[in-house]
Amino acid sequence: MELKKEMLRGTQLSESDFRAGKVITTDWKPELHYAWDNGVGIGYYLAQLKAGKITASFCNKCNRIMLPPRAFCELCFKPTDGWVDVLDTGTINTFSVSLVDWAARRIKKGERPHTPAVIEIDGASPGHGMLHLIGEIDPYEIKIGMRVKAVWKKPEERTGSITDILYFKPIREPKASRKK
Amino acid sequence: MKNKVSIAGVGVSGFKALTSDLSYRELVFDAAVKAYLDAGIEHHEIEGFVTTAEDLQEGYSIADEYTPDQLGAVLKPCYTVSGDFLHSIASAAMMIQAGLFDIVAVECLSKASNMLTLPDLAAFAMDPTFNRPLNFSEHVVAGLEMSRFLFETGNTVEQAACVVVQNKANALLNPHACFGAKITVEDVLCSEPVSYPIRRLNVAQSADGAVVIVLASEKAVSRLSCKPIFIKGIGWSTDAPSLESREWGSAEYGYAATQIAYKNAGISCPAKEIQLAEVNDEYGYKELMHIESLGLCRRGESGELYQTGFFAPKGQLPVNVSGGMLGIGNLYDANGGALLSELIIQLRGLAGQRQVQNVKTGVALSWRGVPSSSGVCAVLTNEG
Amino acid sequence: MAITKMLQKTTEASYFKGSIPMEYKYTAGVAGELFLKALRDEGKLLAGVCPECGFSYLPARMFCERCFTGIEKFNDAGLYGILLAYTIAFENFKGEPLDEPVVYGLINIHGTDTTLIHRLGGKNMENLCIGEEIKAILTPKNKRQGQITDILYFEKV
Amino acid sequence: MGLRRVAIVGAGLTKFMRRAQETPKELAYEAAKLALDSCGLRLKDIDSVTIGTAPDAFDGVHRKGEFLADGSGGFGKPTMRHYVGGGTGCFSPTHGWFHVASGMFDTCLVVAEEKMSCAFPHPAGAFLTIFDHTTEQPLYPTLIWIFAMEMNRYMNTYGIPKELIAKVSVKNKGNALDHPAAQVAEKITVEDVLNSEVMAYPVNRLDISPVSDGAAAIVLAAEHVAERITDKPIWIDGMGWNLETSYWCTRDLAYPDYVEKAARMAYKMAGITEPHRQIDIAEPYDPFSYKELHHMEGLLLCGKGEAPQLLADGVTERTGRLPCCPSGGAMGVGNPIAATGLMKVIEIFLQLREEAGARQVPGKPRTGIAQAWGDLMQVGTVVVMRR
Repeated sequence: MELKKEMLRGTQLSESDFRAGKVITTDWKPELHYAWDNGVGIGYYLAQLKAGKITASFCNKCNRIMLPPRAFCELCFKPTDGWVDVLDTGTINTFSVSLVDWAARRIKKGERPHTPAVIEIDGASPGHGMLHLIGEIDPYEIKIGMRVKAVWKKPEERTGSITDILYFKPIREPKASRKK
Repeated sequence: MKNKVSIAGVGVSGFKALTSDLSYRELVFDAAVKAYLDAGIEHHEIEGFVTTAEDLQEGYSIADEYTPDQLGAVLKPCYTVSGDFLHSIASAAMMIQAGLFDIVAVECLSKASNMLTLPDLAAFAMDPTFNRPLNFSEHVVAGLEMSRFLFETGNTVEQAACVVVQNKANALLNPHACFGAKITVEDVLCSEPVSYPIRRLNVAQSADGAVVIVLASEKAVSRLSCKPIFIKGIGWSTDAPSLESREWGSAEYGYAATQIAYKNAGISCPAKEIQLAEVNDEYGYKELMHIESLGLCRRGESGELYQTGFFAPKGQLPVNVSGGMLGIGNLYDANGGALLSELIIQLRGLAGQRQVQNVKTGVALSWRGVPSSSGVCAVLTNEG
Repeated sequence: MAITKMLQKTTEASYFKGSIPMEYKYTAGVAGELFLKALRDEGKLLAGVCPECGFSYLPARMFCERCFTGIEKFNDAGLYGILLAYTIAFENFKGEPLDEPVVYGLINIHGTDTTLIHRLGGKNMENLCIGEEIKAILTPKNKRQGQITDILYFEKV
Repeated sequence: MGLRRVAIVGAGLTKFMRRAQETPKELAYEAAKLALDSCGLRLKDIDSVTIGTAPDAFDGVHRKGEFLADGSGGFGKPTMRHYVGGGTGCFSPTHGWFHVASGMFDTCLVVAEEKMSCAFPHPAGAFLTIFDHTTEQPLYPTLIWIFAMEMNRYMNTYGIPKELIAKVSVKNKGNALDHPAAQVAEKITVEDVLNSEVMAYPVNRLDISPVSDGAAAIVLAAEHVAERITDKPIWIDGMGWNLETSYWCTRDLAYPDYVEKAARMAYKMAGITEPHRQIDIAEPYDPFSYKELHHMEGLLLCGKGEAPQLLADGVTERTGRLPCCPSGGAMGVGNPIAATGLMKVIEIFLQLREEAGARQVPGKPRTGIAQAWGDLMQVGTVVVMRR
């Protein structure tokens, strides 16, 4: 049996009728609030961020240095073997220049576009990166492979959050000195 | 059931009112490591994974994203059932019966302590047009149901209070339970009113914990070192989800789920063939309702039998020796995990002080809490 | 525990707070719209009867959940019914104590097969009995908003 | 595989719309009812129900599976909800298959629904909370970011120009002109896509599927039952699904390894050894334009980085050697998440039965696949179907 247009149901409402209240609607704003236990791995990560350090965990079976740090290695399925401070520099794996915010609102005229990036952190295993923002550069100058360094909040303003790093800014350094 | 499915391993982490020292990932990892050890397998031997989650309970828009790592399920076939843990068990069992996999791990988690607005969340499960504008709580729905159930069956408020007393006492002997207490029927009946006839002590308090269970096919279990428990039958059902068209005087979902499970298990006279039951008792009266759904007594007789000690740990048919949700805590969709793990421990004869003697067949009946009308019934046996 | 770096001091345990910041606007649906409009404009409670099995739904529905037949006929079920159960709530839906307890009833409108949860109020509230005849009291016509709260409460007849 | 073979015997859809008057329950009912009608069954003929639906944060009801149960035909029946984020729709037939292949039930009604418009003012807000609550949400990420970054990585790794990717939108929105449920069917050009406003570089507005309300449903039956219902059963011969780590920043964003693993699982079950030769028609998931190409590669329909050229050469047009998204896909028909995946399954079902009308691909296709993707760039779900 072919599905023909006249067989398919569904009543499309016009946006203007809807917004003008011509259709009966009921509003609700749920209060959905949480306090998630950080536990061991993320708890240590945040405490170290507050101290101005990016800390990873390592597994002596697969030899990965993992970011964010974790209490167990998800691949070897065993406890991780220790913490290791990594650098606050890294390489842009990928990025975007976003003209909309999280609620799909367009940014205002003259406002700087959001510039999120996946940054592979120096000292962590290859590919172990984090989501953060890029700053101190024209958004349209950002390139994949660009070297960046964290810009931190002042120590007294840090709260133990990923936002203790304000953003990452480009650095210029000779390629040879790149730390693996 | 065709293609016998067995339980090869079980791991429990918790249950506690708070688990502030562990993230949700770490809590599940602990249960998983224990379960895999119990089954005598390594994580990479597991072919499929089923997790149990509801987004807003966990605090994510897509809770499924955050399930694989702590089970060793990275880059493996893994999916979520948004149901009770026993729904997940049923789903996993079907995969094994169909011959798709031989070893499957099934997970559930409660971090209820991390959800700061649980009453709001329950309200958010109700119909937005016809229920929510009246601002009633989940306890109002339970209060109406309890009131109707008692009216139709002749069971009493005192009998429902006996359930609370017994389950909290049972929990004192269960190292996994944290709401054990020595209280009296008067304590229950004099506790603060919540939604008449429901009082504070009638309501299970929330708790945290994780359960991981390893299921195996007949073929796989024969090469594992564990002593398997067999799933004899499993059934699930949903009554009308809306508050307007469901049955209020009995747990219809329980009857329907039980019928399927008993049919699969070949059980025709449950009170004679079953030696132990674990049922959802988020409210004291729910245990009576569920006992009747399971056919462990005639409709309307559960309360009186309860008072005679029939369902006590040393009675003829012990129910909720674990302490149930009233004693262990309300683990939400992980409740089925608490019920099932108790059955497994009892059927293995490893329940220590609270061990029920000569248990061969046990049954669990879970329910998804207000305002749901879904339940799952699982029949387990230790006879191969 | 299956990990080797357990926290050792209560002061090491920490949490991170967050919210899911969503808002919603729900349509009442095809049948819900008819029901709420009849309530608002005509002061009627509309039931929908399944043409196949005869089950009568109130509030009216677009389909019968029992036999999956579309419902197109709706009838005025009147404002009277019986009380199947009641409860006295001491907390609101947020779990906060109420200044005055609110009584909710499980109500079967005559001629229908369903149960409506609504508030009970008005006279003779002290001697409520299951099985009693009750009646819907509506908000004044000019104040109705096309919501289920256009029924103010149910009271004893 | 399986105690018995399982066939799809009926299918139904609602229209896909930006804003439906119907409640989520009513949408589910309309699709499920049409699916039953299409194969002449009644609800009493159905033994079990499985519901596929993505975030509760869209429809705005906690425990959405419970809420949808009556509209999905679940009253008094064994009813369960399965969930793998955006990948749900193409996992739905698999979950239904468990019910029937296990011997537990002879029939299963599979229903997928999404009503994104309940979220107001905009459902995009729900995507903030798909990110890690502690390590990512404080940065206020959005869904478009992650797509844009993945697309950027994909283009950069293989040197793919944006024009080649934009053609996916042109093809799919064009294909959708013949689809009865279509929400955003249009005849457009590559220039239209490139000139549409930039949302998040390199993603333009016309690279994105719309916000949609809609539902889809199929009926599954065991072999001995299917043969009584229809003389054109479409068999579910292979299925695969695979979930990656939730640490998404650790992944290779240029290639969907999880889709490949899901595909290999499905191909193995269906006895497919050379997918690019043995598969006649495909519905890869296309919530964003580049995703269709990304997924073609993950499905092993071509080599890594080669999909854009196949598209440019017309291979994936309806008249091409390997038609991809002949329905019009999420880009053209619309994207009520879980319902989209099942819509794709239904498209393959209709194509294999030669009932796709104006959309029918030539050459009597015998083997087709549908694929969806979801969670945090993380899960692949694949179904192989044969006539």
